[in-house]
Amino acid sequence: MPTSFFEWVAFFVNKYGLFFIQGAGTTIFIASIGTIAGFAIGLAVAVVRTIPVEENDSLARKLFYKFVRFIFVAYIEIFRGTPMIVQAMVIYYGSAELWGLDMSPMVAALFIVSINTGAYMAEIARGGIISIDKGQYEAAQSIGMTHSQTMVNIILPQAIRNILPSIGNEFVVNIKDTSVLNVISVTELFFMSKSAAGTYMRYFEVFFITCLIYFVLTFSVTRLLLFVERKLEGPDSFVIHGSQTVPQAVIKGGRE
Amino acid sequence: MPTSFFEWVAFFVNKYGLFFIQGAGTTIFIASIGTIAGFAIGLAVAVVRTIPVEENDSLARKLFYKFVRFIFVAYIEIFRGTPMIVQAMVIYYGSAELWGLDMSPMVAALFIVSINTGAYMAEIARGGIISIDKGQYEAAQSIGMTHSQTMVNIILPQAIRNILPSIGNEFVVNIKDTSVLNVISVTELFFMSKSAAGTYMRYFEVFFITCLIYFVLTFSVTRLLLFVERKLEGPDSFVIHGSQTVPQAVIKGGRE
Amino acid sequence: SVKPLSEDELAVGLECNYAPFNWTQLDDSNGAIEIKGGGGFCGGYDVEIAKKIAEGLGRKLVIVKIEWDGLIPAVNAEKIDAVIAGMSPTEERKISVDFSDPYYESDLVIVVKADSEYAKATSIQDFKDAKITAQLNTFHYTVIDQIEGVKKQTAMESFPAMIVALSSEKIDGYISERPGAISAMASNPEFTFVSFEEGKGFVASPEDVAVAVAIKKGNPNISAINEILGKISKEDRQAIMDNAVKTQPALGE
Amino acid sequence: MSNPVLTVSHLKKTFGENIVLKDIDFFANEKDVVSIIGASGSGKSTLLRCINQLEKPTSGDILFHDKNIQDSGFSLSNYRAKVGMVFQSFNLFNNLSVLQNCVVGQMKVLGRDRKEAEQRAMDILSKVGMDQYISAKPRQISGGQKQRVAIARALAMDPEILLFDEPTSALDPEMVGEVLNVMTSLAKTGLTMLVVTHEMDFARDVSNRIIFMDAGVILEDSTPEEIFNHPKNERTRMFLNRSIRNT
Amino acid sequence: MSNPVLTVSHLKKTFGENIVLKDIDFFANEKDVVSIIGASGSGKSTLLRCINQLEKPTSGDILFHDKNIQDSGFSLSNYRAKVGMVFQSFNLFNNLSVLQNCVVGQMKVLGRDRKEAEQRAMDILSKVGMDQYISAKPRQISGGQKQRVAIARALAMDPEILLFDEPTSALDPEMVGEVLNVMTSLAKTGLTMLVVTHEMDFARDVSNRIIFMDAGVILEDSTPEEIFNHPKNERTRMFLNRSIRNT
Ligand SMILES: Nc1ncnc2c1ncn2[C@@H]1O[C@H](COP(=O)(O)OP(=O)(O)OP(=O)(O)O)[C@@H](O)[C@H]1O
Ligand SMILES: Nc1ncnc2c1ncn2[C@@H]1O[C@H](COP(=O)(O)OP(=O)(O)OP(=O)(O)O)[C@@H](O)[C@H]1O
Ligand SMILES: [Mg+2]
Ligand SMILES: [Mg+2]
Repeated sequence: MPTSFFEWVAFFVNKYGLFFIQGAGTTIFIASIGTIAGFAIGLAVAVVRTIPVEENDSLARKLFYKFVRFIFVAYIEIFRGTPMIVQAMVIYYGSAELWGLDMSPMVAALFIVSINTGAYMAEIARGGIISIDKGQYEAAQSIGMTHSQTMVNIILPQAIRNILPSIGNEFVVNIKDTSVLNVISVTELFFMSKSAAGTYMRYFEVFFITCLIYFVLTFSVTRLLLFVERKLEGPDSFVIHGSQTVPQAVIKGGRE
Repeated sequence: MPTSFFEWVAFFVNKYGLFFIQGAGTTIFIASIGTIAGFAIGLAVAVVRTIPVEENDSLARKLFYKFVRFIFVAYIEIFRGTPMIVQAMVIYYGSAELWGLDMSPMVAALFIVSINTGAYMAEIARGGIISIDKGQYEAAQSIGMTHSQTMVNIILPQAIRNILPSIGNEFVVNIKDTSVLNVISVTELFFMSKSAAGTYMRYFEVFFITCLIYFVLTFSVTRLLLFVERKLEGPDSFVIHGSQTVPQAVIKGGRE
Repeated sequence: SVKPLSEDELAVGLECNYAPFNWTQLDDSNGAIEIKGGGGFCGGYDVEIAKKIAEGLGRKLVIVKIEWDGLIPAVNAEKIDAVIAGMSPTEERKISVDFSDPYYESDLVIVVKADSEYAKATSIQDFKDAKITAQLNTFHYTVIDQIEGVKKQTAMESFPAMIVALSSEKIDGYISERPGAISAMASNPEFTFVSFEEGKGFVASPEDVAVAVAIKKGNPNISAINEILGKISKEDRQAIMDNAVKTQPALGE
Repeated sequence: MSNPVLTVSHLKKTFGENIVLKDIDFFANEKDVVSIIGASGSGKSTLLRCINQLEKPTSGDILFHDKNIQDSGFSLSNYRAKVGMVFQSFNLFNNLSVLQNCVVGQMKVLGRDRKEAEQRAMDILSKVGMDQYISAKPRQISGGQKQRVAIARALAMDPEILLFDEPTSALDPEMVGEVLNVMTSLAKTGLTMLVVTHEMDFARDVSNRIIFMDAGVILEDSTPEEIFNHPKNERTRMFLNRSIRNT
Repeated sequence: MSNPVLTVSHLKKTFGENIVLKDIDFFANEKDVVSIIGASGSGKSTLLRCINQLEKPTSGDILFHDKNIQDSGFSLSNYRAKVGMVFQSFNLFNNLSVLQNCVVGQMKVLGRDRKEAEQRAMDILSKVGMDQYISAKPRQISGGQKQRVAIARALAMDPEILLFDEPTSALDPEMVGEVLNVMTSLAKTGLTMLVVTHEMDFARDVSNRIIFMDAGVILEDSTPEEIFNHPKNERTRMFLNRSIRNT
């Protein structure tokens, strides 16, 4: 049996290495799909929630929007406000017990993580939208764009850049939150570690490995998002087209 | 013994009501302190990280800032990148085992939640800062404000409003994340529920109550933050002072 | 280097949610002890044993409520003196902590729904094709392999989780020790459990079915604890367990 | 040609208790070029914003070809596509290049295909001298360049009416000349224009009507000759006197 | 009074490969009022931004009272407190009221106490006719009102030099007159001013020197009479001709 910390680490890597990698695979799969789907849900919810209701809209329309907004607020509050472990159990076991629905754990997991992330993303996206100068919205309206056209073409592209750091947070949280899914028997990284740790009652060594894997996962994700952030900021220079003073010139402009 | 779902619920409320409230108290206490302290840490980190390094700064100064930024990035990546349960165990048990530090569980809990939240908040705050028009920063610089004066007086007041929805997310997450602190023997709401559930082997009924409490907590927090958001947006009207055309008039202006 | 634990107190760590070994209740009835830092009183078989050990060592018993995964780190960090939490002294665990002699031995049963076909089973082999699981990090999970052709499910975090899985019929049964099964039945009348005669049940090494006190490696109190445990006869133990099963909150009132 | 393109009647706009527009009545016929002049804060921008429904009027009606634009059946999107607006603060789309700024509305709102839209955008951008900068982002161009792109963006939509809020404020005098030429030639094509301006020369030489606003009311609405030579109102006289002294 | 307050030598600024300022040399003496004129995009704003170090020059020196402001020992904060700037896009602090916009710098940078700072701010705000609006937020005031607040904010710092980027572009002619009066009287108190402007009358009547910029270079730097009557350069002549024709 190993005696020192690092001997233990080596021991676990040897014995459980494959499982760790398998678990990490599941984790990153669920987290990625969940974050992307949640992001889409969040944007959609935020876009709908920001539809302006005008005074001269018909009563039916007003009531309809009121209702839709209420539904969305309820969705956000309920899915943010309750622990994911409970959501997982209610959706997975509850649906089986009540309607005899036989979801596979993985499908349930993807569904739960997406819908849960969506609730957080909806608020993040709202923050992003209110951070954009009102003039941008007005200018788009003034050329006749509808609310959704304005959002998709003008507001969201700018908002997304501002909220990327928060989206990174969500992704990282998802990588770690998948751990509660073992309650519906999804076997991801944290569950693997717990099995290994619990069997030998060596928490620090196993979690050292787990943390390293988590860290590598989240770090890569962060760097990736930082890269996206730079991309969204756009290039530093532009090309001057067919300048008349300097014919054929391809001059670049830059920014600080 | 109760037989139906709601009888069970009533039974648990009667029997464990006080403990649920006690647990909820601990939860909201840790989450509040943790969020506020984490918010302060996050703002501070983001402010320092955005200090511009000028080309004509001395080499020592440049290196120093490079170093500080590295430290902060490492802090963010490590504390976001590893599970809080592991952080809790390492900080509480590890510090006792290695340096004989005898923290009380509550002190450790507050420390861990704050420092962990700080890592997320740092990114959220960064998103808030980049969402503010560069002209605001330049205008403050142009009247001679230092970086920190600019941040404190001009940029952050505007950024904070934009990131309030994300801060709400963090608060809500903290309310739920305190549950991992059971591992260092902090008895909060979730652990209380587990005891009740484990003692009677009833899961759904107990967690139904827990969810309700969580929901009430997070819902109140959300509403509170929404109120703050409205406050930060400022009043809709302003007072016209000593108008010459309408002497003594106190006229209000509004906005859409 | 660690600040020595108080010589007057015996700090014992457990979860207080694993009836009938340990549970949480509201008052000190039936000999329950107040949990350190508030949160109710902890009673159960483990607590009765802990009381006897504390008494024998001449110390005051302090109950510290800690999540399962924190128990061993806590004893190693000397935040507590001992773990008395229905923990089995497996070979693997012995690498990290020392265990006392066992203070209880039980047999393994399978909890099923009362109206299921498996309720009439007599041998573990009758569970062919059944979806069976057990708690994570217990030997219960490993013995499932002894059933031929079983559909072994992923291990689960906690007993309540398994109970939910069982009542929604995502699983057909889960492995438990007899006392736990009694508790589960008490509050879930639609459940029953199947026990097995000699030779038809699970084969398990004695240390797996036993539970023992865990203490930090090299702790000299081990012999004193063993001596105290040795004085509790098999009959006494059964009496204490019977009492615990009877007085646990799920059966109370 | 008998009915006005745009009719504003009894328009009132208050922010809180601050009455910014008091009781505005006016109309614009086809091919009208109406200059709106008046002191800073007199409500000129607010009036344009009300016409384009970016502010909801507190009361009063706005008719476009005799249809009330505030009726619930009225399609604001179609209306706005026909009523262009150049903002005092430009409000270029920050995420789009100069060319895309002028293309996106044509494609999304008018349904033009990319090629057609880019062709039209290029035409107009070269008219305002910005064809070299088509790939620049708004933050990379100067104030005057932004203003020209803002004008081009509005023109690219081929609107029926154009609302200009100080379209030449950031331009150098040379450029002012060119932009005014563009506007004058637009006027000839039948475009109706409402132009908030501080350029008294433009008001006098290009527009066929001038509206003088003061503190939320229209004090005069008349031909340039009339206003410059025989202002009815004392306040108008004062304003013009000082304006002419300074210009 | 022998040495210039501000000296710019061999200043060059490129964005990527786009050379915006080529080789700028000029100085400003105490009490100088220098107008900077030139076409849109010629680099006027960029020059002011370099002087205030909001853009780092690619090369070249800027001396303030003979001290190089780009030296590592030089305190930019002190320098900027002495060099006021009015931006083309105003950049009022959106989170502060009109009064606070003019107070915050005085308190934080100059260390004045609130009472003194508010007194000073009120003085200046009433000079530009904005004393009624002190509790309004920037989003609640009109373009011209914003511009006046921006000017007041800069003046409240009691700077030695003021850099104005089109300080009257959003003002009505009446207001232009008043703001120019304020500036003229400031000039008399010994304030040095660099004013980017499209108001040829201001350039001619108020300033004692005019700099004409074109495509990143200074084509002329001379007295108003000289430039308006005997422009050395063909380009200058063209620009002024067209300007005067249009104004
Ligand atoms: N951040 C930037 N990135 C790239 N190019 C820029 C940037 N800022 C300015 N430029 C370019 O530099 C040139 C000069 O800009 P500047 O703002 O100095 O012009 P200006 O003389 O102030 O014009 P205007 O009178 O229109 O305000 C412009 O062609 C512009 O495209
Ligand atoms: N959103 C708002 N909230 C409160 N008051 C406002 C708002 N917008 C405008 N006002 C007030 O309404 C008045 C008229 O503003 P408006 O922008 O229409 O003036 P303007 O005639 O365009 O002036 P300028 O020539 O300076 O642009 C101003 O006094 C302003 O303070
Ligand atoms: Mg205006
Ligand atoms: Mg400029």
